Amino acid sequence: MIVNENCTIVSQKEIAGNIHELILRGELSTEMQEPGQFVHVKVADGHDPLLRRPISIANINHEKKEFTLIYRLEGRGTTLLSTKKEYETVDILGPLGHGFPIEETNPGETALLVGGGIGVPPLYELSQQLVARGVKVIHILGFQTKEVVFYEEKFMELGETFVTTVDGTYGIKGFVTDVMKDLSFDTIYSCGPKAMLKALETNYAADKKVYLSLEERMGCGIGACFACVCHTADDPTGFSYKKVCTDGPVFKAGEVVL
Amino acid sequence: MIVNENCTIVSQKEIAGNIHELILRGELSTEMQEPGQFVHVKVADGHDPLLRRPISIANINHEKKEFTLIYRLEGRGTTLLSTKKEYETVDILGPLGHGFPIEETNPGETALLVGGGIGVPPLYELSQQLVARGVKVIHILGFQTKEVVFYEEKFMELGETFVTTVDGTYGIKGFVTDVMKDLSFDTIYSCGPKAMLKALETNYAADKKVYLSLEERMGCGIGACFACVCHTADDPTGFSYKKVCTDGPVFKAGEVVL
Amino acid sequence: MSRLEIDLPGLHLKNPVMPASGCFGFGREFGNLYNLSDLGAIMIKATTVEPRFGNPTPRVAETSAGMLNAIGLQNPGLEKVLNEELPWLAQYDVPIIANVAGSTEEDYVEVAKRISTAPNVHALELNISCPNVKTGGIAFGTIPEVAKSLTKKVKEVSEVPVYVKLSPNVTNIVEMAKAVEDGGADGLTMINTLLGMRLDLKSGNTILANKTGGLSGPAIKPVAIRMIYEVSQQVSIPIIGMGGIERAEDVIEFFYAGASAVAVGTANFVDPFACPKIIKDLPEILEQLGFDHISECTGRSWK
Amino acid sequence: MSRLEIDLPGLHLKNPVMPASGCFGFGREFGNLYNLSDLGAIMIKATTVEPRFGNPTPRVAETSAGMLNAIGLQNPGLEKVLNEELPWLAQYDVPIIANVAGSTEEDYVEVAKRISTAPNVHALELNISCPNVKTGGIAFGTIPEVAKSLTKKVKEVSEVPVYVKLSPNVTNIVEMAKAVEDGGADGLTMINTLLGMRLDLKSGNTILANKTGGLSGPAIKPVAIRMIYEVSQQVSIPIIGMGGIERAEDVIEFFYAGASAVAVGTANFVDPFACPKIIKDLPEILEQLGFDHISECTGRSWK
Ligand SMILES: Cc1cc2nc3c(=O)[nH]c(=O)nc-3n(C[C@H](O)[C@H](O)[C@H](O)COP(=O)(O)OP(=O)(O)OC[C@H]3O[C@@H](n4cnc5c(N)ncnc54)[C@H](O)[C@@H]3O)c2cc1C
Ligand SMILES: Cc1cc2nc3c(=O)[nH]c(=O)nc-3n(C[C@H](O)[C@H](O)[C@H](O)COP(=O)(O)OP(=O)(O)OC[C@H]3O[C@@H](n4cnc5c(N)ncnc54)[C@H](O)[C@@H]3O)c2cc1C
Ligand SMILES: Cc1cc2nc3c(=O)[nH]c(=O)nc-3n(C[C@H](O)[C@H](O)[C@H](O)COP(=O)(O)O)c2cc1C
Ligand SMILES: Cc1cc2nc3c(=O)[nH]c(=O)nc-3n(C[C@H](O)[C@H](O)[C@H](O)COP(=O)(O)O)c2cc1C
Ligand code: FES
Ligand code: FES
Repeated sequence: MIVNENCTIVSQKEIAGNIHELILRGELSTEMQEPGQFVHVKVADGHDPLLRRPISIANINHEKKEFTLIYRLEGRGTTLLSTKKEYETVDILGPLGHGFPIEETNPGETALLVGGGIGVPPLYELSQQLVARGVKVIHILGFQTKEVVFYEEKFMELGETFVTTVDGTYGIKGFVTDVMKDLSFDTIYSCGPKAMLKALETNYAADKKVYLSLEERMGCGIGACFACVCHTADDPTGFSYKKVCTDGPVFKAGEVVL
Repeated sequence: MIVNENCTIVSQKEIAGNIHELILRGELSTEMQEPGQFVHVKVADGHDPLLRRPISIANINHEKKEFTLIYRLEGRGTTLLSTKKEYETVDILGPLGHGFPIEETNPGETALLVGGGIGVPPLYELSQQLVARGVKVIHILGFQTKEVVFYEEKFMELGETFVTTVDGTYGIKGFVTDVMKDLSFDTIYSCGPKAMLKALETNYAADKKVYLSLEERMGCGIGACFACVCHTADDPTGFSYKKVCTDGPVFKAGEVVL
Repeated sequence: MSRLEIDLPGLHLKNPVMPASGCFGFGREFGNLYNLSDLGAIMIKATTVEPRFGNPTPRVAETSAGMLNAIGLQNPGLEKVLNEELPWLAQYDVPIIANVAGSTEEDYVEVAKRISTAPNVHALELNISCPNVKTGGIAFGTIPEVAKSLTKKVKEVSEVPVYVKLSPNVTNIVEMAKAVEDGGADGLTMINTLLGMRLDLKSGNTILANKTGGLSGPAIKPVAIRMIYEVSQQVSIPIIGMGGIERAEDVIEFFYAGASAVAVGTANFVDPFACPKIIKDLPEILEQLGFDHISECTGRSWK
Repeated sequence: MSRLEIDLPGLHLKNPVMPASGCFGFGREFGNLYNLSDLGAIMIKATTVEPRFGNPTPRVAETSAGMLNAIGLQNPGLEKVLNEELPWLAQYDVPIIANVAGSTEEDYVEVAKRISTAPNVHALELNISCPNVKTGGIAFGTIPEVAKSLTKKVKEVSEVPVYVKLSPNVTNIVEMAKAVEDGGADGLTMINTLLGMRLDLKSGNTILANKTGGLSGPAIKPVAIRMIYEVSQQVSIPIIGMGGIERAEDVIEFFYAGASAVAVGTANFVDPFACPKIIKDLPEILEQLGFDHISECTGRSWK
């Protein structure tokens, strides 16, 4: 169920260059199940800014009724959000959308989790749920540069973890796709820049089950405004469509036109 | 000189029903001289609300570089301002306008200070400056009801003080003008609702020097937009005008059309 | 009778608050959040004869106190709306106002004729003001003669009263309003969005793939109030007002300007519970302001 | 040459940023705050033949991310502007653009003829778009033929280039722009304010004594950008853009849309140092975006 709640800030800190980790407490955490779902955040009361901001759920702690958002300071919305402090509240609508299907990887199989930049956060909750299911996980986390790398150790605790940076200042120099060639796995789950998702689809969708989390500018976040639609792959110029906010943000590669 | 500065909140508290006292520290306090001047307050960064809010200077503490604003929660602007806490800053433009001429009362003479509701605050700085000059002050402070009475003791420390409430729940029941009949004084300084100012002008301007502080909706607060003009009394339908923000807010009774 | 009950041509409303067309889909998403029978009415998304995918994405962009949209009238087409969406909505005790769009007069007439026969469609809203489609749409909304003729044709075939939705992107809104009144409109809905644009600092391109989009939200409220104020004094048909409504206080302001009911658009995205909250708050505000019934507020600014 | 220097008809600008007419008086107040010679130019308050008191107060009202004003062209009249205001401004090294207003063609012609002879007036801005005066003003700004004829007449008498200030309250802004270009305008300035209104919840009355007012500020920026985008592709005279500019980034957006210089209005009230701040920030933003000169930004969205 979708709930609207003022959640309390448990902690907020900068964990990498301009990347903030925000832990919130709220009853709506009890509704969060699928990894890869997102929440819609009203960063300030009133009209500035007016619209909510979609942010993925990076971690769910049902015991403490807490959940984690990890976001990059992009524009006014995320910058304002970053100024909020412990004990203040944040207006959250969620959980929204459909996440990654963990049931598509069987216990004992290997899942490859490929994250690019600010697409990394939802993979953390996903990885935990896969591990809990008995799935072996391998992570490839791609960043621009050393300064913006985050959560490497946390992912390492869950499984093998490769970090790449575009400029080679940390980990392996290059793109996530460069690392993949030498690995064996059964499924791919990915979130990140569209170019990365397209490369995964082109190279792997034929043989593997590949699940991709998309981004699109949103109005409502709940399926009512038709802002976030994409064409389905079987009818790429026709009338059939999927909504990123409710049918996604996670789609099977080949389901929609990237 | 008019300065724009982010002033630091020294303290903020509710001193009567929906009436807040806000003490700010800033270099621009060194520019504050005349009692009855005001500052223009940007209560929040960004566009909500967009315009500044004019608030009178209620007290100046040159030693500590502090000044006091006393304001009533009216709409969005003042309500937002009231949520700001110690150590936060407030964007202040000021000091603005021309205040009460203390030199119009000679040492040894008696000044009557008549305040109505949220017109009371600037009289506090005025009273202190008059007393420092050796002027005897009498205060008549009119409020709607007991709940919103403030600063009575502070005024009592400076001179005789009458408090009236419209509903009689505190002090003398009635209007400030009812009290005035029995008092003798040389000058009147007043700030409050237009009806009160008009009554003072009608009844006393012929015999006494009467100074009135006006309110008008403002754009710029510095004399550039022509939002706050009023007709001069000698040309009530013509082209001559005064600007409340720069020529006022204090005018001699009979100078402008109320 | 409740403080909020209102009768308008074709519409008996429990309260004068309804979601605006295009901001509520066909109700399914909000149906998961609250009981749609609590609403005064529902203005469903624009329906065209054929299904439409609409414009490429990005389709929305934020602006100061507003947003731009260029959805482009995406909808599943008349058949599906008649066979799936309206029957689904029939489970609720709420009148439907069907937003009718098209590229030609014939399109409008066909949609109007058929959709007006649906049992829960109690009125039509002729969308002659959509800024986001290249043909039709806005042309019908900016030339009085064209608007009048279209209204007439639709009136001839419609089984239910016809409201015409006016575009604010005109020099003379009163002239447009009078033209559609002459054409036989039973009511007006106003305003649709203002035509706007945003550019991306880095690329220099428009943020919306469609380049221009319709500006909605609190930013446009003063324009809406002004237009309703002007029009309501010059026509004798009722107005359903919209443009930036978020709170019960805004509803009163629209009534004062001359509206007889209101629609809430963009606010549904900011707070999906906006409509029921407004409906809940209205009686108390009316009480405070001393009104026995909300209809007393209509036109108070000029009466 | 500096990154910001711009030449426009009649104007050699150190930088393309100037305060908008009516938002800066005749400069005296801001002259106390900073050196007016730092500005690209100054658009002084509308001048009419006779002095005008303007409308009754309240004359301003706040709206979401904007404000309404109904000043009503208050000004000391042509004589005083010529004999007191312009000579005072002559102490600064800054070109003046004189905003010319009136109720009849003759009024405009008279003001234009005389004010264009002042040595520091380098261009006129024909204000055919003021929404706050009952006669003249807006009529000149909404009928293409009327606007064209006025432009022609003013061009005949003016000693300096003539810019025409367009009203956004029209169905077809391109048509208006082309009409004044045909009339001989040397440039356009756009946009003036959108016509709007606010009502008081308690009294039900309009907040502005004049009832309607002009909407300015960030709220109208998307409308301004859209109109400049449309017009700049259809005329060959330069555009000075305005409407909601607050920051250097906004200036770039206006240039991308098609402007060759910009004016800052409402932002001067929010931050009296807005213009010098923008001028200071521009070079760095141009650097970041990779432009050698700001003129490279003009029309980038459609070029
Ligand atoms: C399903 C989903 C999940 C996301 N999860 C995360 C996350 O976990 N961490 C994170 O840092 N970012 C995430 N994003 C991107 C995030 O929504 C944007 O960075 C954010 O909205 C920017 O807001 P702003 O006000 O700071 O930037 P501005 O550029 O000022 O925003 C202006 C407008 O554009 C929209 N916008 C800008 N960038 C994006 C974008 N990439 N996607 C969608 N809308 C955008 C904003 O929502 C706003 O309406 C996610 C986006 C989606 C769609
Ligand atoms: C010279 C001067 C001195 C003032 N001194 C004080 C003071 O010391 N203490 C105090 O409590 N109030 C004072 N006021 C009134 C104060 O400015 C308003 O109460 C305040 O602006 C309301 O803002 P808001 O956002 O809370 O209300 P809203 O009603 O939401 O404001 C909407 C708009 O109307 C304007 N506005 C509303 N009421 C007034 C008003 N009475 N005068 C001018 N503009 C108004 C606001 O500035 C804003 O632009 C003074 C006004 C003036 C002109
Ligand atoms: C995303 C979106 C889609 C819209 N779609 C339609 C539509 O299909 N038909 C229509 O008549 N109006 C449509 N509108 C306009 C709204 O119904 C309404 O007139 C406008 O948004 C002003 O109201 P608001 O400020 O409350 O949003 C749409 C508006 C938005 C924001
Ligand atoms: C208080 C005020 C007074 C104005 N007076 C004039 C005027 O005298 N002449 C004119 O052409 N425009 C006038 N304008 C319009 C501005 O010059 C400008 O076109 C408009 O405000 C949009 O810019 P902005 O959003 O930056 O304010 C005025 C605007 C305001 C807010
Ligand atoms: S964001 Fe509104 S439908 Fe997806
Ligand atoms: S508020 Fe602008 S002139 Fe007084």
